[in-house]
Amino acid sequence: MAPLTREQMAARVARALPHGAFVNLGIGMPSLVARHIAPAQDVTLHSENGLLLFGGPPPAGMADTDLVDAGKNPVTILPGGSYFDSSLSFSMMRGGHLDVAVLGGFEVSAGGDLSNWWTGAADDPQGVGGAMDLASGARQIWVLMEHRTRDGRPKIVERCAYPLTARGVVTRIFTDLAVIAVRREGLVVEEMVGGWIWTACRPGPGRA
Amino acid sequence: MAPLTREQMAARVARALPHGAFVNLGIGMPSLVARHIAPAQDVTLHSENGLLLFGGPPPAGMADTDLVDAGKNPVTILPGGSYFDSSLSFSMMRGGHLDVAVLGGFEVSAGGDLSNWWTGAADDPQGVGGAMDLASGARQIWVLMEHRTRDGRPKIVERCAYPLTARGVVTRIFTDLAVIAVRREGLVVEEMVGGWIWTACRPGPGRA
Amino acid sequence: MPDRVVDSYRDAVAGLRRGDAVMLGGFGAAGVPLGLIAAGLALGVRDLTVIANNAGFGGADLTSWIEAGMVSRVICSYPRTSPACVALWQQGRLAVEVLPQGTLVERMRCAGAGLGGAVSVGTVLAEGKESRVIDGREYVLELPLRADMALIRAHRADRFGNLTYRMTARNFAPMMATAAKLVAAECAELVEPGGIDPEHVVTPGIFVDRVVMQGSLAWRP
Amino acid sequence: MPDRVVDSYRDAVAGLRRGDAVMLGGFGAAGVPLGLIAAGLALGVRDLTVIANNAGFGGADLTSWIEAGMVSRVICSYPRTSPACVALWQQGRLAVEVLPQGTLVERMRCAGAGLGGAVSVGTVLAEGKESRVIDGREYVLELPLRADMALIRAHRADRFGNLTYRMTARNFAPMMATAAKLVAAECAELVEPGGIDPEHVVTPGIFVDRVVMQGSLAWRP
Repeated sequence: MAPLTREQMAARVARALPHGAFVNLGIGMPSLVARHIAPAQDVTLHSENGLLLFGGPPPAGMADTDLVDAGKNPVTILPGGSYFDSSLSFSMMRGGHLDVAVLGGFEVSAGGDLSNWWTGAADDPQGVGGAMDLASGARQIWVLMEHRTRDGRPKIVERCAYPLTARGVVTRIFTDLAVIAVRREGLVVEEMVGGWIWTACRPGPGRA
Repeated sequence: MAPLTREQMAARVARALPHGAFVNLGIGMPSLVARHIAPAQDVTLHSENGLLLFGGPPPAGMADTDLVDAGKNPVTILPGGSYFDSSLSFSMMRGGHLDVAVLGGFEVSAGGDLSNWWTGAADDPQGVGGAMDLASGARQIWVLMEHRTRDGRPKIVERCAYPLTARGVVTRIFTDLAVIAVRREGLVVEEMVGGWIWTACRPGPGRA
Repeated sequence: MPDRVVDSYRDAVAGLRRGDAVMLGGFGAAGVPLGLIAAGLALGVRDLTVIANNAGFGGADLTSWIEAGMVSRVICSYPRTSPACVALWQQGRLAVEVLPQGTLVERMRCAGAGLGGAVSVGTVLAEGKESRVIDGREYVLELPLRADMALIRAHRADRFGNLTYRMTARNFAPMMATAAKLVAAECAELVEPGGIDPEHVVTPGIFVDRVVMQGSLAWRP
Repeated sequence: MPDRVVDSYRDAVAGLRRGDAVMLGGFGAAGVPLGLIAAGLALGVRDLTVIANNAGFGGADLTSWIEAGMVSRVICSYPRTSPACVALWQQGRLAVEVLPQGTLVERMRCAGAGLGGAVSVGTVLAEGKESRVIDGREYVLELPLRADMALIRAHRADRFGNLTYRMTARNFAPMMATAAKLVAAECAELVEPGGIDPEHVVTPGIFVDRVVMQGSLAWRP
């Protein structure tokens, strides 16, 4: 079977979100998760720029530059939503009030370390935004990423080569090939896409 | 001339408030200052329970238990006033955003130490409220108190005997006999009630 | 969107246990959650640590818990207004810890914001705490102050738990709502989601677990 | 009650000096004070340290100051969106300090609240800062972040300087307003005192020094 598409991956994450959860979706692929969450799941989305309980983009022509998510995309607020300042927003994130943060990843280590904010190259400008606050503060950190880099190397590794976003925080990894839990005893494959075997997607040693 | 009455003392403090100042009036005698502030002074009163720009008590029968000052007295909010939580209120106080706090005092030392929160007696319950936050945070601390205790001992002393509220913070003392500035070089009598001489009201050594 | 509304004060305080730390909103009479306090009184739980600005003024506020022997420790800024609190403390039957009001609220915020502590202005009441000088001024390390339950009074609430407050009844409640494991709010008005302008929400629903409408008197024994 | 309204953007930014630290509100395009930034550009002050969430996106935002050579240092959480910022940094002509967004706002709050610092969750970007373990978790000491001037965009303002914001344009502005010596806010609506419900004020006037109505174009050279 083919690896999951990005939308299929996003849908898989959406299905896994607990009922009633407060969730922050990182920029990039994690933001695709929103459209796959069923209303019956009663999930509340948080955005670090100061927004709780919002939905997808407004109809064409109705976008408002004052109403955006953390990825600067126009969104709509839902009944029961609220606006607040960055201080209270980061209290929600750092204070453990979010149930799940779904983040993109460059690499995840077998011990749950996450790299997703900077390549470490001297001429690559850093850009952290709220990634470290989320990774350190949400109750569960789920990573949504391709299983392998474009040139075929595993992104789940023994040890991250890229600068870390946070240490030992990732609890679940959703890829185009598998769903993997990060447990104290190690990585546990919860699901695999049919036709793929674990030896094909087990952690690599990481970049030299 | 007789010593000033409490109302006269309060009026003297009111007259000294700078134009446009943000001011917190402590409970007790300092709260009497409010009624003597002229509208043209553009003074804004702050109350630590979360209130800015308020006026005196409402007409009889119109008091609202949800609208009180720090002394739990019913007040009225003025146009341009605001409500906020204790956290933001204490940011105003501790962050140096108030120009003047007028506080009562048990004792003030020649170095500007203030005692006004606790007698120190083992069976006397402590009650600090916002006194320490104000004394440490407002830009100027003025103390409004009788010059002497009921049994005639000076309340301006070389060294405070009561537990301190804050060290070296008092900038001016308003009593029934004098207005005294606390300067680096020592106490400076700015005004005296006619007929009184400084030797009668200079600092005492403090309680044994 | 979860529905936070419970049917009775009794349901709102359910789970309060011996030895819990409980935050009670209010400054003076403003914002004291009298219905929730009465429901707690009916539970009769003991050995509580209560965190509040005042220790009550007598009657149906925190004083009622103290008089009923439910409280073993009070953390507050001003205990003197409660005769029962003062008397039991003088008899050595109640521990009272007094904090500057600003320290009290800052420590709540630390707990709610996931901070390890605040480097706060040194006060006489902080003597003995770890201190340091920064930019020539003395500061002390103040640690987070958490609770198992916070009982607060809101004005308008929606089913999602968004809250507004009324006048100076707001005081400590927004910070307490961030600092407790379980937050129960009584409210004077209950509306559907959308009934509070999203610009006017003071405490977003993420911080609130239970909402009970004032007058929900089913708690009475 | 003092009147905070000034007649022009030029008056609102008057006093901005070489070497100042300036906070600029905004997240994305939401809340960026374009009028105040343009007035600052007209002043052409140099060696500024600018504290903002983003380094701009090009055009009339912070990028315009960077392109004009006014900025020697940027403190932000996400500089990558500004090509001018990235290019000058790569050429070694602009210092860029990147902070986690939560650390950035917490340090502003410390400055505004009179704290000596916050004991904040340790992150990779805090390595080298003083750290300590509290309750088994590693924290670092983060110090206050102050500014000489904060330029922010509000929605409704009254003459006293009370502010409300619009939607997610609120973001950093309320904290910046507490952390700068001089705070100038541009607003879309200006009302008399009382024109904002006291329950709905987000930034009380005590924090605001100057208010300018959007469209006050007298700043143009």
